[in-house]
Amino acid sequence: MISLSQVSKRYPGGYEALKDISFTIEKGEMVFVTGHSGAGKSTLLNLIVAIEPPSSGSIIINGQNLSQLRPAAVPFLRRNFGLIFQDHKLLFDRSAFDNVMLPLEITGFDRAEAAKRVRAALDKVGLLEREKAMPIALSGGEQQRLCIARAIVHRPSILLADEPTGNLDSAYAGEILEMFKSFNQVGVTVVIVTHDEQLIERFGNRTLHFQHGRLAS
Amino acid sequence: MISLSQVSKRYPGGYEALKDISFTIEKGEMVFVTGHSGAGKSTLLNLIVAIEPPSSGSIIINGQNLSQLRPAAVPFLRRNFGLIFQDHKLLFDRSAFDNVMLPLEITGFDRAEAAKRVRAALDKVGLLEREKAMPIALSGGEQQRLCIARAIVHRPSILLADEPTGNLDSAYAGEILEMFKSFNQVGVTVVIVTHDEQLIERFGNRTLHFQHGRLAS
Amino acid sequence: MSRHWRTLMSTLRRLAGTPIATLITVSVIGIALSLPAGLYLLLSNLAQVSSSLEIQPQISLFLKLDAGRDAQRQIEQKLKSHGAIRTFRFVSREQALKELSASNGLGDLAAGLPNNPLPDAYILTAKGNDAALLDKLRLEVSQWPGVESAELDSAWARRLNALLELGQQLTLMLAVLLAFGLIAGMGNIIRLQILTRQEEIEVSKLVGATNRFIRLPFLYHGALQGLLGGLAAWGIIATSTQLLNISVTRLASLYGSTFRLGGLAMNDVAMLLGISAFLGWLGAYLAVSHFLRHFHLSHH
Amino acid sequence: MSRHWRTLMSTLRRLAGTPIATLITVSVIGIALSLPAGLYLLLSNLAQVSSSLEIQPQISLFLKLDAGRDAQRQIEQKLKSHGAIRTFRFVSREQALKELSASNGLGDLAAGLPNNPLPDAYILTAKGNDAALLDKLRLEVSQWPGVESAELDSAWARRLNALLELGQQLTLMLAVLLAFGLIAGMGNIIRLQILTRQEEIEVSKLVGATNRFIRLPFLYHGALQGLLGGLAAWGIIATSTQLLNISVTRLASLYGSTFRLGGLAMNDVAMLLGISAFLGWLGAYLAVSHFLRHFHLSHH
Ligand SMILES: Nc1ncnc2c1ncn2[C@@H]1O[C@H](COP(=O)(O)OP(=O)(O)OP(=O)(O)O)[C@@H](O)[C@H]1O
Ligand SMILES: Nc1ncnc2c1ncn2[C@@H]1O[C@H](COP(=O)(O)OP(=O)(O)OP(=O)(O)O)[C@@H](O)[C@H]1O
Ligand SMILES: [Mg+2]
Ligand SMILES: [Mg+2]
Repeated sequence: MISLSQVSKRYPGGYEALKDISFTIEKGEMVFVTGHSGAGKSTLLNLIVAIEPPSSGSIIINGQNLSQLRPAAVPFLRRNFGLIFQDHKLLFDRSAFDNVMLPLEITGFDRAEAAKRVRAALDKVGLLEREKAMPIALSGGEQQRLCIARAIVHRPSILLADEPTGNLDSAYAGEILEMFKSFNQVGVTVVIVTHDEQLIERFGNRTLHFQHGRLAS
Repeated sequence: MISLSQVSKRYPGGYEALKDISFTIEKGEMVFVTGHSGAGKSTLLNLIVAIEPPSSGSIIINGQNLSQLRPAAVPFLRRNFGLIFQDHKLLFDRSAFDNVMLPLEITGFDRAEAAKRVRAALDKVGLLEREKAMPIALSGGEQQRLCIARAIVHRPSILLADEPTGNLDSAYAGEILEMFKSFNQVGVTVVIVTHDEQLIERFGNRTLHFQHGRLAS
Repeated sequence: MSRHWRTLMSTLRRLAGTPIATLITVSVIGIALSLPAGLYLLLSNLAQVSSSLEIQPQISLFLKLDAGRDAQRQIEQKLKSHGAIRTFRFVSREQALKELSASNGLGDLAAGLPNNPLPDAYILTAKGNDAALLDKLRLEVSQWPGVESAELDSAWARRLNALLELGQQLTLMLAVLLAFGLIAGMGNIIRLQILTRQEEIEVSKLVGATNRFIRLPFLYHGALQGLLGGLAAWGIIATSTQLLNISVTRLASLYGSTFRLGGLAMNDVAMLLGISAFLGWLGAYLAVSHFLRHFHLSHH
Repeated sequence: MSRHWRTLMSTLRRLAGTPIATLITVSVIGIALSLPAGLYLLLSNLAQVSSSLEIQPQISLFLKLDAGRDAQRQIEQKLKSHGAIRTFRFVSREQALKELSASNGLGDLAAGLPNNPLPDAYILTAKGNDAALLDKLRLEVSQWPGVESAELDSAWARRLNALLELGQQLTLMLAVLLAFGLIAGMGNIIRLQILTRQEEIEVSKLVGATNRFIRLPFLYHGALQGLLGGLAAWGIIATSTQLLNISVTRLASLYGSTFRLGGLAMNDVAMLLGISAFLGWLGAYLAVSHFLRHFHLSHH
């Protein structure tokens, strides 16, 4: 499903954020990624969703080798993913509802059906009564939850979450992770970047631990 | 130093984010603020730095009643604060160095002296070698640390931090909080919003706990 | 289809949501458009005026003072049947004296003269404008019996040509300047509008939007903005024509004419609106495509 | 002071960092500026031409055919000492015949005439343009001994006036349109530039920047942009003048004149640059102030 072999990433400045990374995440697996600040966790996710190209090595997603992908095919690759960003990346000029609608809009989804799905996603993260609110009127944690709703609304086959609970109290963090687990149980591949050791211990899934760009075993 | 009496905040939509809040933080105190997502923690900080006006009640900072402050005096009030925002608020079109320089620039600080201070602040958060990097080239945790450097560079008398360690692993989080404590020991008033119960236990300072806009005792 | 409809609606809402900014942008585009369109209108009005004037070089054919009725009738016959002559007009000696005194502000010259010194004359225009041909014609007719001399008023023709050339050059210069200014200005406005919506583009790309999808709202925005600018230009031109007509009719009446400036015809208006919408669309297309080519998700 | 210097430098760097965008913006401003400035130049050239022409109404004073040398000398004496007459010019009957035939393309009329039918004449211009006054003067001189008649060529004057009025109206219309377009366009460009730097304003306010501080870089940006636009306008006008002069000198030579269009004088250029920099500054000031008044940190 997600397979990296001997992947390195050197940024234009010369800094090598990832060094010789190889691993495979099977379809339907749930994996944690940890590591200190600057270890290369977000870089890894950027490579997987083709935001950045690797400097060397090959990345295979759902059997497609990213380096052989035409630029025009990249959008369709991305529609397989549900992405939760470390910095939310919400649009501040449209309502919570419209933010969550975006991934359905770009695929030309039927409008009425889409609205139902958006409300279901907002309900899952506890923001149904805030659907008309603009993101600026949401608290930090609410914004993070909105970002989660947007990532799951189009029922992606792979969920990539970068610090999804960084701004959430432990009660909410637990709830959100339970939700991810339930997705995983219906076949979604889930990759969660976090520095919350407690959560990892509690769920006990496979963990990829990064240290200065290398995968520690 | 910071004194609120019977403060309420109702947002334009009609939602009451803070209800009848009264407390005083003395000069040189260090206080934690906790509460669930949406409890009103960030709203509280916004009121203190005059980003939002309260709907009722009075706020007194360093002996100045905010409701009696002329608009032209607000910038000078803000220079007393060091602010760490939940969403960083870095400027992506200038280097890490220039981001940290900003608070000194607006006061017309001597250039050479300012550069020294900026480097000292960057060193404190472990980003001295990244001074020329643009924020986009920094990891989430590095951005958070850059925001901390910007908040302390002008040696404010009050430090207000909104989830300063949300994106940091526990080792870094501990370091940053030790740093805040050392500021506090030289007389700086420190207010830290966090949902990390472990940290609060470890430091054992006074804690203001919010629940649905009310101060729980 | 429904996506197009929704995009159109949301673009309209976006324009209506910032009415002052929209008004300013639209009037800037309108002014920029109204200059070349107004120039075109003015030129087509001028062309109408000048086609009603004799702008062709003329040959003046002077008869001998003692040429009789017979000689004159023969000459007229020859003129009628001559293949190279387009029109001719007889000017009697009495008429010539009257025209002379009228056109020179010399008062009633005729009354003060003992006897009329001017000869009878024919004023000819030729088929074609070629200088060599005209000179050949002049020589030929000057040798007909009863003809004293034939003159080609080529000085006047050369002056008119030089003047027209100057006018054309000025027009061309203005048109080039304005066309460049218009395209650059529209592109610039849309470029800046894209910059203010950069995040929208970024997030859309992240969730899997194609370039087509991202481009659509900007194309609608550009085309709509252009169309509104075209409407503004129409309004500006219509108003200006009304205002100018006050002076023009006064001027025309001094020449005993009822001429007045014509407005834009309906198909001209359709063309103006079409061109302005297209220019807006094109500016948007160029600006978005340039942006998308140079925009990378990782480094802004 | 050092803050101003640094702001200037960073503004220059910002402009140089996006060379194509800067070039486009500057040329748009330059084109917009060059139109009124070019119009001004054209008008001042026209004024120079027309002041070298007799645009004042003239009175033609025809002497009796039998008026002797004495009568003529007396009339000349009276003209010299008359308080209401600005200039006068003697046209002998021979000269008049020559001018007539030349100006009408009638060939050497004089040679073909048995004897000259035209009288001697004086051409007068009066002090002042008032129609009633002119008519009074005409009546007075027509009654002097030796004078056959005096004619006022008022038709020509009225036509010229109507034409000039039309030109002025057109000019005014253009100037108003362009001035509005220029200010709105500059304000619009700066408004959009502010929107792209909204975060910078927000963060600056959060760390305690005053409005003065926030405004400064935008003012420099606007003024610098305006100045560059002014330089572009200067270039456009200089080039156009060069190009137009090719036709103009040809036209002038047909009239036996060595006239050519003058360029902008140094103080005109200084004025142009000053005005353009000021307009840029003003547009920036208005746009930033409007933005700051309506910008709240809490709701974007
Ligand atoms: N565009 C870039 N150009 C240069 N260096 C970069 C760029 N992006 C990231 N880096 C550097 O690469 C390293 C890894 O970054 P990354 O964002 O992957 O860290 P991370 O593991 O996600 O850390 P965090 O937990 O703080 O988010 C960091 O040192 C960062 O400064
Ligand atoms: N501008 C606004 N308009 C309307 N409602 C708002 C606005 N800002 C915040 N709120 C609401 O007020 C409540 C308190 O928000 P606040 O940002 O203070 O929460 P918080 O305690 O900081 O939460 P978190 O830990 O998630 O950051 C939330 O329910 C939020 O949706
Ligand atoms: Mg990261
Ligand atoms: Mg908050």
